[in-house]
Amino acid sequence: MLEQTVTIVSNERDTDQYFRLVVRAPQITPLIQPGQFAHVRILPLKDALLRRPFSIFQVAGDTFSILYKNVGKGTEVLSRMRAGEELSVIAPLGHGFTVPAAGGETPLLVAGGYGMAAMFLLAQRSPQTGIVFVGGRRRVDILCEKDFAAIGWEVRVATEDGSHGEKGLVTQPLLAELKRSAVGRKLFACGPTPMLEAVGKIAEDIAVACELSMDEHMCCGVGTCLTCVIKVKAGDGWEYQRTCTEGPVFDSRSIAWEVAK
Amino acid sequence: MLEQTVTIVSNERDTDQYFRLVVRAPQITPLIQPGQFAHVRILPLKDALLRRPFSIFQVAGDTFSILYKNVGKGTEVLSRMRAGEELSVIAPLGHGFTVPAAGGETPLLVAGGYGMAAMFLLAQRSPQTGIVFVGGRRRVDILCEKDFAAIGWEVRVATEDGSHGEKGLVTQPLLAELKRSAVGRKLFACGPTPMLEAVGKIAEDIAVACELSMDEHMCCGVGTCLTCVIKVKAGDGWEYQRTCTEGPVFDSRSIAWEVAK
Amino acid sequence: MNLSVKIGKLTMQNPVTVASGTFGYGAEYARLIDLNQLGAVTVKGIRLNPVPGNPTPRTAEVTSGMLNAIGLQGPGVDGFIKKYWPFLRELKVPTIINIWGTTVEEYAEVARRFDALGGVGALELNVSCPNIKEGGAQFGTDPKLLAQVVAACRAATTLPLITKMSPNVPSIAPLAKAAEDAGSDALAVTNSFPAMAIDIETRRPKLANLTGGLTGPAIKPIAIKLVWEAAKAVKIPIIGMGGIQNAADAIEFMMAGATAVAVGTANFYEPQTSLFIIAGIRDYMARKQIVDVREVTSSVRV
Amino acid sequence: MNLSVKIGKLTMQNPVTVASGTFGYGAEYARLIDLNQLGAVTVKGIRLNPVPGNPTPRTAEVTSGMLNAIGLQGPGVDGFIKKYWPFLRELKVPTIINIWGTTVEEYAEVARRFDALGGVGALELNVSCPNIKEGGAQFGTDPKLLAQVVAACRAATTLPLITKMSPNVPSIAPLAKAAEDAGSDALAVTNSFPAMAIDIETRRPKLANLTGGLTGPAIKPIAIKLVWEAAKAVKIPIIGMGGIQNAADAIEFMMAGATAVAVGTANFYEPQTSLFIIAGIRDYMARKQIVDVREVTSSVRV
Ligand SMILES: Cc1cc2nc3c(=O)[nH]c(=O)nc-3n(C[C@H](O)[C@H](O)[C@H](O)COP(=O)(O)OP(=O)(O)OC[C@H]3O[C@@H](n4cnc5c(N)ncnc54)[C@H](O)[C@@H]3O)c2cc1C
Ligand SMILES: Cc1cc2nc3c(=O)[nH]c(=O)nc-3n(C[C@H](O)[C@H](O)[C@H](O)COP(=O)(O)OP(=O)(O)OC[C@H]3O[C@@H](n4cnc5c(N)ncnc54)[C@H](O)[C@@H]3O)c2cc1C
Ligand SMILES: Cc1cc2nc3c(=O)[nH]c(=O)nc-3n(C[C@H](O)[C@H](O)[C@H](O)COP(=O)(O)O)c2cc1C
Ligand SMILES: Cc1cc2nc3c(=O)[nH]c(=O)nc-3n(C[C@H](O)[C@H](O)[C@H](O)COP(=O)(O)O)c2cc1C
Ligand code: FES
Ligand code: FES
Repeated sequence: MLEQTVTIVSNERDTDQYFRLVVRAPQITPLIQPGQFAHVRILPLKDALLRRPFSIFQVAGDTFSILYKNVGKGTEVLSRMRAGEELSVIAPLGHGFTVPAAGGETPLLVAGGYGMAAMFLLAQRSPQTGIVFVGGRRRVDILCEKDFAAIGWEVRVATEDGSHGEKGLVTQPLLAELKRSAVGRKLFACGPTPMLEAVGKIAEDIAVACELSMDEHMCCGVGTCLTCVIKVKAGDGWEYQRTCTEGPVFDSRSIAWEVAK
Repeated sequence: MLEQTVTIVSNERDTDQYFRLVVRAPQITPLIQPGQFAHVRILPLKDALLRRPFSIFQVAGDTFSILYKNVGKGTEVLSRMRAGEELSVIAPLGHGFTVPAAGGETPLLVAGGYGMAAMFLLAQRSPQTGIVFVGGRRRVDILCEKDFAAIGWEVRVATEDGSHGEKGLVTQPLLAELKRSAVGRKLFACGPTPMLEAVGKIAEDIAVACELSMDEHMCCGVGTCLTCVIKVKAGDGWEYQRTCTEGPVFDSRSIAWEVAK
Repeated sequence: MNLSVKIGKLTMQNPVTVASGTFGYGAEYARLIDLNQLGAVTVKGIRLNPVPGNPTPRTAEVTSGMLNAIGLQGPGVDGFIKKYWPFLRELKVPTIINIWGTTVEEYAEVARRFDALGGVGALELNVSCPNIKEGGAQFGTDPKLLAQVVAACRAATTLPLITKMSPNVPSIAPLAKAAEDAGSDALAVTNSFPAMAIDIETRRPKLANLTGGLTGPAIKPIAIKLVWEAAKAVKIPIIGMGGIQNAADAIEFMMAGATAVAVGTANFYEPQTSLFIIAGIRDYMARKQIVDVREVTSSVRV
Repeated sequence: MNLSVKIGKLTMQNPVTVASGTFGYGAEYARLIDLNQLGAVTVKGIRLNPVPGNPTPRTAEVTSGMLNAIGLQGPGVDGFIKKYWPFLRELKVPTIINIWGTTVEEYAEVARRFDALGGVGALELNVSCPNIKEGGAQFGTDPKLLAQVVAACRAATTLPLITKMSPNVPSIAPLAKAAEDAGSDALAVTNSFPAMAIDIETRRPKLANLTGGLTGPAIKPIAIKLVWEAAKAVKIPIIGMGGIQNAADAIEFMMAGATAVAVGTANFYEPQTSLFIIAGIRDYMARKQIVDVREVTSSVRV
């Protein structure tokens, strides 16, 4: 974990409201593990003080990138920044995914929307290829198909409006695949919380291992403020754990979904 | 008085920390009188809400300019703005100088620092040329010599460090000139308050007419907030009048310097 | 689509007015915006006699806000009626007159004078100006004194009475209740917050008065909470204010419990703010299929 | 150049600490800054037993600030001693432990436990948390209750006691005086301000707890005024806080009356803030030829 002022190498529109931002950060890149995130201070942002967390998408040489969706004040300003401008980042942060061991389980990745960003490094560093199931509302919400294909992964798409791939939720093709064969497979998921809960439920039902990357609002990003807590099973009950520190990736069985409501 | 979003035509360094900013404002330019000001909202300014007042320096076609010194938060951000970017202005504002009548008094202008900016239009629109006395701490604080020369005015310079013109305060050459001849002459001054008081005192001693443009902190710029008041003689005593509305230009005899302390 | 709201017997064509002291006496902004589009015009605080106000500097800019210690400069009742009333009287929208005094009797006397004037929309009792010692702030923090002021004004006029609350109390509920019980038709929540800024180069306070009132977007979350608490405590309508910059801010105040809102500091940097807000409220209602703006009031889901 | 200051018998090598609840238990930031350069480390509030805290969302961003309703999540005294104290004990700089309770007895018991622990720098009594009903806020607004809490802790420990004041009072002077008279060695001014934000799309409050505390640059001018008033009322030192972002802010608090300052919300967006401030205070002193930082305290010229 380092705090650094980094320079934007490029910041380009991917599809629709999604953008890819590349920054040069030679001291940070060697430290990055799949599933970790960067906490970004968007310096030209007016009146809004807090950093914004983004999964680290790709690492290339001394640069890393994020893939973000323009959803609000900060990402709007970010989307208008140009090469050469500066950001402050604290990275890499959080507890990431367990990279599958060589010859171990076959990874099945499940992603919704910008959740794809958190999965790429995991796919890239996994010794064996697997399948990535990706869902979204419309065609434009399906990101990175080419990136995954380029590293030899199979991509299965589901969209709610049926404009691309199977029509419906991403859990459908996932469930179908697991019914075919669950043995020796492990799930890794990142996306909206309802999707994560559905994936966790499937994993439990089918008794397959599963890691979930949780998306909670964050403030400090480093464990001091206790903003980002989720309910995690502990003893007979539950305790709050920090998404930014103990997470964002949790074993799906550890999450106390029942009391979380 | 209009509120408009205007586009920057140019914004260039003059000397040292002084900049000339030109904006296109076709509806505003025809309304401008010498000594009036523009109330500028520097849109990229962070956390700082208020507008900044600047004298209108020059008018050319459908553009007008200001000549400003980088002294703080707002002017710093302003100095980094570029052609094509936008500002919001409310202009023209305030009660300006009385333009001398043809064949009337000969204007003697007295300016300190960016006070020169408030004087140019008056010189340009005056039917007879006169002398402009300009003072500053150092050579770089002496602005617009060429602009006044170009319209046929004589410029007499005084600097406190003697690096340009006479060494000392601007009131010295002014007083010398008035001792030579005060008849048929009228003073117009803009600059730091102590200078204005000194000029007002000279005008009173020598019994010559004098208009002063006062520099007070402003908030609304249009007369609603009562921030910018100065003490003006009224009956046997004084009353507060608004620099942005009854001023910035006041008859020097009306100012209640004694009670102002 | 209905945008009109009632503050006591005063009908406003829409829920947006301006905050006292940030809009002069109306005429100053008439060249920049069409005043007749407002819900009401609220004027700078007036007491019986003329008031010179505080020495300068009277305002200072701070992060996302400003401090002011104008000291309630004003022309007094007669001066106001002579200089400003002829213009205001001709407007199609009502005028809310903000009044104050140093004694209960003075409040009542000012109320009586404006009652006699005729044509006034409502009176707003400023019992919470932080900037002058005798400026009524003590009336705003003590429920008994507050009740006295309100009751005295109530006896002096049939005009709608709006009591402008002080933010500077551990709990606003008892004061809100005291104002309601004493006959106030509405509350205005909130006035500025006592604050201070020091220039570290000169070591001088940035205001000649040493301290002043903080206003602007910085105070909005505190003001929202005060409106919410006041709305739970009383049945009379509330005019919400404190840092409103846009329609979203105005709607947030209404959801918290305000029936109408007032735009203050934002007028100084963007004189058109109140008109933008009226348009923005319409857009929001259209988008959310709300037909009556009164449905927005207190609609926060807790 | 002397930068050291005393808070009761606690010596700080420079006047800059961090605000409770914004710096975890120290260790979290140790990878980003050198903790040993601080004047002291102040930890998150601790009561006798573990506290789960409030449901999420617990924080929300607002203009130039944030709201929080963490609900004082914490490990309790034993948990703290086991998990965090071994790290803190090894630091070269003192630890200030922020404590709270729901009864006078609990405050005293927690104070006793930390007294017995040995090696603690000072105790800060949080009598002003706005985010939990029994969170001590009522102790912070009533001079009699405040005096009881302080006196009970005073009897329980010889450690320096810092009373953390509530901002939510018409006048801070009587409370400051009550804390001083009951044996507090210092005051911390100020805690967060009760506030609220509503999401107008969902109509839900932005915090699960409905309301929370406003902190950050937005509150600075109010905090400066509170420090100034408290400093006039008492002789004991004050730790000033509320929106400090840079050295100029810190110096402004000191001029208003603070002996030391604490950096809070700014840690979240710029973890190095406190170190930048220490460097900036040095620069200011050099530029102004001030040899002892204690000369800055209360140096405002009024
Ligand atoms: C571990 C983690 C990884 C993430 N990775 C990505 C990613 O790879 N790509 C991507 O596009 N987004 C990602 N997000 C979500 C991203 O942080 C938010 O979209 C972003 O903070 C929105 O900021 P804003 O200013 O545009 O929105 P606003 O709504 O204006 O933000 C207001 C506040 O809410 C917070 N906030 C709003 N939405 C979220 C959210 N979904 N999660 C957390 N905080 C939020 C902001 O940080 C800010 O404090 C991730 C979130 C987390 C927690
Ligand atoms: C009628 C009038 C005409 C002016 N004409 C010019 C001009 O032609 N050229 C020029 O360079 N300057 C002029 N000034 C001064 C100019 O307004 C200030 O230099 C400017 O406001 C500083 O803003 P800042 O954000 O850089 O400084 P900051 O110190 O960061 O500003 C903080 C606050 O103080 C106010 N402020 C600071 N200095 C002054 C000042 N001297 N007068 C009024 N308000 C101030 C700012 O407006 C702002 O609200 C004029 C002022 C007035 C009243
Ligand atoms: C410069 C200034 C002058 C004010 N004068 C008055 C006044 O005369 N009477 C009054 O009740 N409130 C006065 N106020 C308070 C405002 O009416 C309003 O309550 C406050 O500014 C909060 O709203 P805002 O944050 O939108 O500005 C004044 C505020 C400012 C900034
Ligand atoms: C997330 C958060 C948690 C806090 N927790 C505590 C706490 O446990 N005890 C306490 O006394 N103050 C707590 N505070 C208040 C701060 O210590 C400080 O008084 C306040 O934040 C004002 O300073 P700032 O504006 O610099 O943040 C907390 C503040 C924040 C933002
Ligand atoms: S975001 Fe602060 S603890 Fe996780
Ligand atoms: S600046 Fe507002 S009245 Fe002059």
